[in-house]
Amino acid sequence: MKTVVIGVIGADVHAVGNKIIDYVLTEKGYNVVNTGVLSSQEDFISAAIETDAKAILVSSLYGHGEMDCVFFKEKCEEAGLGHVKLYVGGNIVVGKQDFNKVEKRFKKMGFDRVYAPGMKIECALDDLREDIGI
Amino acid sequence: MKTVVIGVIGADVHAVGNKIIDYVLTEKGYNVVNTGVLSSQEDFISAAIETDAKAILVSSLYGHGEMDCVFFKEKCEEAGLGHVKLYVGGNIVVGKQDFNKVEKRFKKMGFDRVYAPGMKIECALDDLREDIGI
Amino acid sequence: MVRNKKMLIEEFFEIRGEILKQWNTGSHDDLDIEKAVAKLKNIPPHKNFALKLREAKKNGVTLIQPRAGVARLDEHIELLQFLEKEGKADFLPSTIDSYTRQNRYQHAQDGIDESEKKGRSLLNGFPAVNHGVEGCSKVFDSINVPIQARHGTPDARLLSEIIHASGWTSNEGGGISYNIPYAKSISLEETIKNWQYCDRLVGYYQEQGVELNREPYGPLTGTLVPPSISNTVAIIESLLAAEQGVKNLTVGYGQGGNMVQDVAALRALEEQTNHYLKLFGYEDMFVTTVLHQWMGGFPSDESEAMALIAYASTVATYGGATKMITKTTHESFGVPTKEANAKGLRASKFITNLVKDQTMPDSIELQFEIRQIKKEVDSLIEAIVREGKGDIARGAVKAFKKGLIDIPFAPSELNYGKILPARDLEGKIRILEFGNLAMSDETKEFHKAKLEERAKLQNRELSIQMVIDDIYAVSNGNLVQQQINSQLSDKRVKL
Amino acid sequence: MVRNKKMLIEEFFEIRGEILKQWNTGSHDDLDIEKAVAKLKNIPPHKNFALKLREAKKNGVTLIQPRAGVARLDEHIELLQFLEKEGKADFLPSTIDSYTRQNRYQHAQDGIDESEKKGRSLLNGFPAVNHGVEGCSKVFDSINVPIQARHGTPDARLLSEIIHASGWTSNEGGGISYNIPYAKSISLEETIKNWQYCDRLVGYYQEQGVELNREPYGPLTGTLVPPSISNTVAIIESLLAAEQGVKNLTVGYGQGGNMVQDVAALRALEEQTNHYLKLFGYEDMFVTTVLHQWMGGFPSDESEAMALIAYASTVATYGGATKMITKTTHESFGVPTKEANAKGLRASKFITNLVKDQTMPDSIELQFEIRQIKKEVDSLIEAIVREGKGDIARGAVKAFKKGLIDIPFAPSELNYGKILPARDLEGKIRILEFGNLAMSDETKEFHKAKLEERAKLQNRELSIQMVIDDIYAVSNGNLVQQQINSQLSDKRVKL
Ligand code: B12
Ligand code: B12
Repeated sequence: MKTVVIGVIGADVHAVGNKIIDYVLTEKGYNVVNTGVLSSQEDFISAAIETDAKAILVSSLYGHGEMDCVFFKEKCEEAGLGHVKLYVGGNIVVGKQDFNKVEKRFKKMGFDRVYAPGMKIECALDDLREDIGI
Repeated sequence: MKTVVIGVIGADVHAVGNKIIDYVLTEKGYNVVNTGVLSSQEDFISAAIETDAKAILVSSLYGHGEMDCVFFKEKCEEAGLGHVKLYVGGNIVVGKQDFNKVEKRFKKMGFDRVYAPGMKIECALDDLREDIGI
Repeated sequence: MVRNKKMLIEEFFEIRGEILKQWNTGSHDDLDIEKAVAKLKNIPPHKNFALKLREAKKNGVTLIQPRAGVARLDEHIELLQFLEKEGKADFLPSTIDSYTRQNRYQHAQDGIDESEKKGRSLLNGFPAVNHGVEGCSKVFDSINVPIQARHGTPDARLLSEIIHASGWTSNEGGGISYNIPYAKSISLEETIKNWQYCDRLVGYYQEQGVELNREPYGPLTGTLVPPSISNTVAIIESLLAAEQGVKNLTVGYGQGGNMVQDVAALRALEEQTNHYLKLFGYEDMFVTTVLHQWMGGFPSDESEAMALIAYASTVATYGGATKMITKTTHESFGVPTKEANAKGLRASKFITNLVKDQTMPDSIELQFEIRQIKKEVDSLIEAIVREGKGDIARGAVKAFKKGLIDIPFAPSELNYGKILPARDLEGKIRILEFGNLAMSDETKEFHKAKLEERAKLQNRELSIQMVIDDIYAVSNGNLVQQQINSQLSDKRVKL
Repeated sequence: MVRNKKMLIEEFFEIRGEILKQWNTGSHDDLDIEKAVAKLKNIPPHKNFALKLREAKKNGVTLIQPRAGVARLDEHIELLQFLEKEGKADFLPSTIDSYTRQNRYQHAQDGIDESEKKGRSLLNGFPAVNHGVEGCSKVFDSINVPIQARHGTPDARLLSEIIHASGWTSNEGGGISYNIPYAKSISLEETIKNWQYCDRLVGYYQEQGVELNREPYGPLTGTLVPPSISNTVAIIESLLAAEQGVKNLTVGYGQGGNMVQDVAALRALEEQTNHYLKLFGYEDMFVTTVLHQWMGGFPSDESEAMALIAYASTVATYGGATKMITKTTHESFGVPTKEANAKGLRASKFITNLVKDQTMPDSIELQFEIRQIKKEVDSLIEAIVREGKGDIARGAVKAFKKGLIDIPFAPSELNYGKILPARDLEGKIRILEFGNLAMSDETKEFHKAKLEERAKLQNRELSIQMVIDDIYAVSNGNLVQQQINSQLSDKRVKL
């Protein structure tokens, strides 16, 4: 059973999607470690180290994702988690922006997969299977 | 008391605006001769001749105005009505078009004043006073 | 004199021969009636209007249909496909252009040619007669939902022949509803006869085992029409259609603005249509209702227009209409683009879906309005029956002449044209001037009291100015307009 | 232990001294309380939130207010002016950014700086504390309608001081409603105390003759919240505010989706708030209601979003809300542009205007829902009072701990988090799992029966999957979701 870490980054308290992601991924056979809302980069990273996670799924709904995710990849690498897949989804920037550009920005920051607003967790299941199996 | 001819041109049966125009212009002190809906160019012209009208207010709501108004000015001139002011209003072309261009097209056809969709008859009262008095 | 009597099949075919000669497309092979029957029998149920309505009624849902039509065939097909795909239209229309509606096929042809030349549609609809069975069948083949002709044609006999033979399984119209609001001086007898023909055609198909849908046109002039008046016309036209053998009927109503009155109107319409059909002996009738989103002057602001569309959709669904005709945010400007049309559809469907599990709860107010409408309709129909000495076709002609029934703001000279409607304090449409309208004194007093209540509270006179203000009202964002200062300070200001 | 007891003025000023030191903008001259009183007294009535609400209530109209806030001062002013002019907003907000809400003023400053650098707002709201009285007064001076801070701040003491001293005449929030949905582990006692301070501030102004408006935040998590739960929180927070001297209260409710239940919730909310205020001895209270347009996940299609906005506006007006908070067609994507925001406002105002003359008629169904909500609220409040031995502040803390009151999907660890809501067949929000919720067996059976009815008719299980489907439902265009096939065929398909 593969472990994934999920959580909502920064000063973000949007809890509903997080609860659903937890439920859906568990149903699909993953070992889900949920750091909940208001999680710092450190919260994600220590959870991933402790549980030998294969992927970290960052949620950011409230718009500050761009600021909250700066250097996340670098910190993962420092912590020896360079191999862990990094996903981010929700409403990760402020406002309705051209998603292609947004995706590029986040990929440059080191995220492996970047999801547009409205892409529910169900849309990422195939990617997850492909990247880390079940 | 100045006489104006009003009517709805072509195969157009939109009657509501026409009835209101009749009422409002009469209230404002004009002698209104109303050819009603489904009026041909000839209907307008003979009414204007018979009543010595100072202006002809053509309504076209249904979109065929562009076709129905072709050579109207020329026919007026032939009938000796070159001096009569020609107005057109309503929804005079098909669809939501750039009104500046529409206005140009109709001015080129010889109309003195051209009104955009939503310009109620009340919006033309000042123009009418300026052009022919009351 | 016109009679509400089923047309003999011999007479029908005799006229048919003449009709098909009216324009060259009438000579197409597929207009062979047996061929047409065979073709219609082959249509899969999901493309048959009548059957899809039966299913929708069973499921208690409100399906949506846009208005749409352009001059050129390819562009029209593209438009319809777009509305099916992007707008998720449940039914498609072909709105017919105004020249065709007046049987001016040469004008229509000029319009097509001119449109081809300019590369944009100069006609306000689809000239189906000119495109003929050839073109109309192509339209039918290129879509996956049922299609209907929507027009306003006093004499739609050739048009009806062509569309049905092309697989179009519904036709809108009626001898009254496509005359009084759509013509100036064509006699009612003539248009009723014309539409008896169109109905007889559908009745003939029915006898051959092909069920087609017919839809009397409900909203009439679309402008402050009191529910009892449009409902009466719908019922009369239903009876006329039933006599000719039509079985599948959709009666229509144009949104008035007050939700309770609108829901009441829809309920009364369905109940009384069924009631009168039975009363007059027509069995096995299948009746559905259609709500037309606001048919009067639309607001020009697109957000406001969209809000009105959504509000109308709420009313249709709460009122249990089986179908709804949608509008667009371009309504106040001109024929909409396909994109604008699809947006109106999407907004509409969102609401019909969202509120499909709800109906307006029963209430004293609702019951009162239903009863009021029914009472008025009963009294109008009684007058028509009396005038016709039992024959509603003859009765209708006479009643219109005397103003016993009267449609506000209609262009037709055959209409008495004396009634004036206005809104009461809650925005319900009431009658200010009755002319000769066949209504009881009690009803008249009721309407008067309602309007006086408003006049008093708004501190204004009961006058034609109130009517005009009410005509402008919705496009200005109100239902019950306050007095408008006629000395406009800024002439370019939206009234 | 926290107590529902009016804060002594000495205590208040003592804390105040500390609070104003939390960030450098706290030292601004205008934060001198007497200066602030003088400034507020000079505000013309049309820019005072409390007074404009009194007038609206008298006229029976529904006024509208958007959400809006960006990082940079000039851009924020431009935004508000645009919404006033193009959106015809009756009230303006300043939605506060999330760093400020968590008192992370340094983060907020970084956000402002970064936004200046990039020339676009990187913050999701207006960092009012950082802009200080200086900036906030500038905002106030540049608009012509009342303005309110809208946030979600567990400790909004400094923020509240700054906004009121800047002429902002209303403040949203409350010790419960700005904690449980907006925080993870801050104690309820602490946030209630913080908000007693904010209320005491308003109470102090009231004593000086300045009436300000306070608005407990109604919708909580915005996601399938049963009306009785949000109404209970609103009432408790009203009582807490009243004790501190607040007189002008607006209680809020987030649209649930079923029109009858929503209207019932609004009516019950207003009646019970007044009832409990009186019962607990608070006199001369002025209470209005506010409906929040759909607070859960929005549809992404802009036409659909607009339709939802219009539907919500219909509900607010039919329900007699005095204020409505509007959404935009960008809702599902991100903070809206000013244009999108103004469009939402225009659509909203069109409807509130159009249907202002109508109210939902009384009906058995409506009365039933009102009674049901009231019964549940009574039982929740009784539990809170009992837990607090008469003190509702203490009672609330204890009741949350035990789950006697419980908010669905809340992030806070202080929330019991055991209840699960779902919709019945008509889309009314009912409760599937009660946890420890203080409701009678009779109530529980009622809810269960309603949900079982749905499960049976939809031929599915009463399970968490139903809850999840219902969470997704509205954004997919339904209210009562049918079972969704979890083996999605096309993964990119909208769920
Ligand atoms: C009501 C209505 C109808 C009713 C008319 C009933 C009747 N017999 O009167 C019915 C339902 C029958 C109808 C039929 C059709 N209609 Co129609 N109808 C409308 C609607 C919704 C309102 C018109 C109205 O009464 N407004 C209220 C009155 C008071 O305003 P008004 O008519 O605009 O007139 C005022 C001003 O325009 C101005 N004005 C008018 N003329 C002039 C002239 C001058 C000189 C000046 C200064 C001012 C002026 O002053 C008037 C008084 O204030 C409009 C769209 C809209 N505006 O929202 C479409 C509309 C006019 N109809 C349209 C069309 C296409 C049709 C149909 C072809 C097809 C159809 N959709 O069914 C048929 C045409 C039938 C025919 N042969 O003419 C189109 C025209 C498209 C275009 N121009 O691109 C419109 C714009 C709708 C649309 N967007 O598609 N319609
Ligand atoms: C409900 C809601 C709230 C509730 C949240 C209650 C709670 N504690 O959970 C309340 C009202 C409290 C709230 C507050 C705020 N909100 Co809010 N909120 C929403 C809303 C309407 C719905 C969110 C939701 O629950 N959706 C349903 C769930 C199931 O979907 P979801 O959250 O999107 O999650 C799914 C997907 O995104 C995806 N997903 C999520 N993360 C990830 C990660 C990966 C890797 C993958 C693959 C997928 C994935 O899968 C999830 C499950 O299917 C959205 C707008 C919308 N979507 O319609 C705004 C929205 C998210 N909020 C917004 C904002 C700005 C705020 C506030 C700052 C200000 C305000 N408007 O009041 C505060 C922020 C408080 C804070 N500090 O975080 C903005 C964000 C703006 C932006 N990004 O530009 C939004 C987009 C609204 C808007 N357009 O302005 N909000």
